Amino acid sequence: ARMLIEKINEKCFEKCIPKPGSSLSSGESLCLTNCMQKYMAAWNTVSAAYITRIK
Amino acid sequence: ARMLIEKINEKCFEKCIPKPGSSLSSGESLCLTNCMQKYMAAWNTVSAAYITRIK
Amino acid sequence: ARMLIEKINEKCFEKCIPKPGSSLSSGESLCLTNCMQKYMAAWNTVSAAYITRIK
Amino acid sequence: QQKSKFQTNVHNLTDMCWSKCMTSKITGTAIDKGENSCLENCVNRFIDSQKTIVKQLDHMGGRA
Amino acid sequence: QQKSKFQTNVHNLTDMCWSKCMTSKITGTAIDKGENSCLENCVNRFIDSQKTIVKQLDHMGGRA
Amino acid sequence: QQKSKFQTNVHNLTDMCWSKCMTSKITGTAIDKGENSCLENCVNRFIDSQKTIVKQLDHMGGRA
Repeated sequence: ARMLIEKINEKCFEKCIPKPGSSLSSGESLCLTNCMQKYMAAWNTVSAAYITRIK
Repeated sequence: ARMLIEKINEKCFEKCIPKPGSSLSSGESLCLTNCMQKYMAAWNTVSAAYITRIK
Repeated sequence: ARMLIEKINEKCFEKCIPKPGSSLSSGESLCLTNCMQKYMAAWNTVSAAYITRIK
Repeated sequence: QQKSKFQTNVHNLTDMCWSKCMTSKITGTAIDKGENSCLENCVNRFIDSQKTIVKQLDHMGGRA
Repeated sequence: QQKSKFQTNVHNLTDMCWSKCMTSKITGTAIDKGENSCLENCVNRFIDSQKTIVKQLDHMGGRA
Repeated sequence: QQKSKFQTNVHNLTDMCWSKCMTSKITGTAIDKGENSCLENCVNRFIDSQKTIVKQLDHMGGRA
């Protein structure tokens, strides 16, 4: 799951932490958790659509 | 020509299909065809300029 | 230092030469030199912070 | 190896369609109906687009 | 090989944190205090963020 | 192998210069005069820029 972790961190860091401060705020932590779940849901949707299309 | 196809699709999908709908509209299809021709023309210009410069 | 050169050129060309003309202007050349120094300073800061964090 | 090619495609499609479809602020863990259909359409139109390009290239006699 | 992995990480972090922190016009060769602390925070928050994601994934039973 | 390095360079230059020069809406198949000279200048200035950087690095005693 190395590539998934890299992609999630890339996308969610960009979205949740536009201005990195001296520590993760609780709002940033919550955003990261939500974003991660959302990214995995998006991955599942894309994966299913791709399988349907190519089979 | 695999890399050319990938690059054209990346650039032209971005430009011609900003909001993907339930099928390709005729405007989107036309844009893709035009964009593809344009990308190949750009590739030729860049290639010629690069050859001239490095030879 | 090949990767460093590639990254510097990518970032500094983007920043210093938004509209490429028929030759490098003196302003663009100065910007490139400054940008290069700045990028290397940023590289050093990032490198030091990363080493401190992972050790 | 075929599995790895499939996974790489899904990773790249998710990356690209995420940027296209998930533009709003993150407020919860679920993707809503509009985002979901945007993601599905994104995958399908991307493949349509690729087929259009390949067909045109063939039509031109594979000059590229 | 470990050296090369380290260098690749530093190159990628510099690339990403440069885009996030060095948004102003280039006017000299030095990075100012604000830019410097932004770069340091960028590295540290990026690693924090990665740890948060890995921990959550483990918590979910490594379902991914 | 040299051919493949050349092709990769042309692909990357086209990608980058396309983003810089072809910013208007797609309305036909031809690239106009302004776009064409932008593309040519983009290639040449990019190589100039690279040479400037390499020269400066050498000047600094290859400290990087």
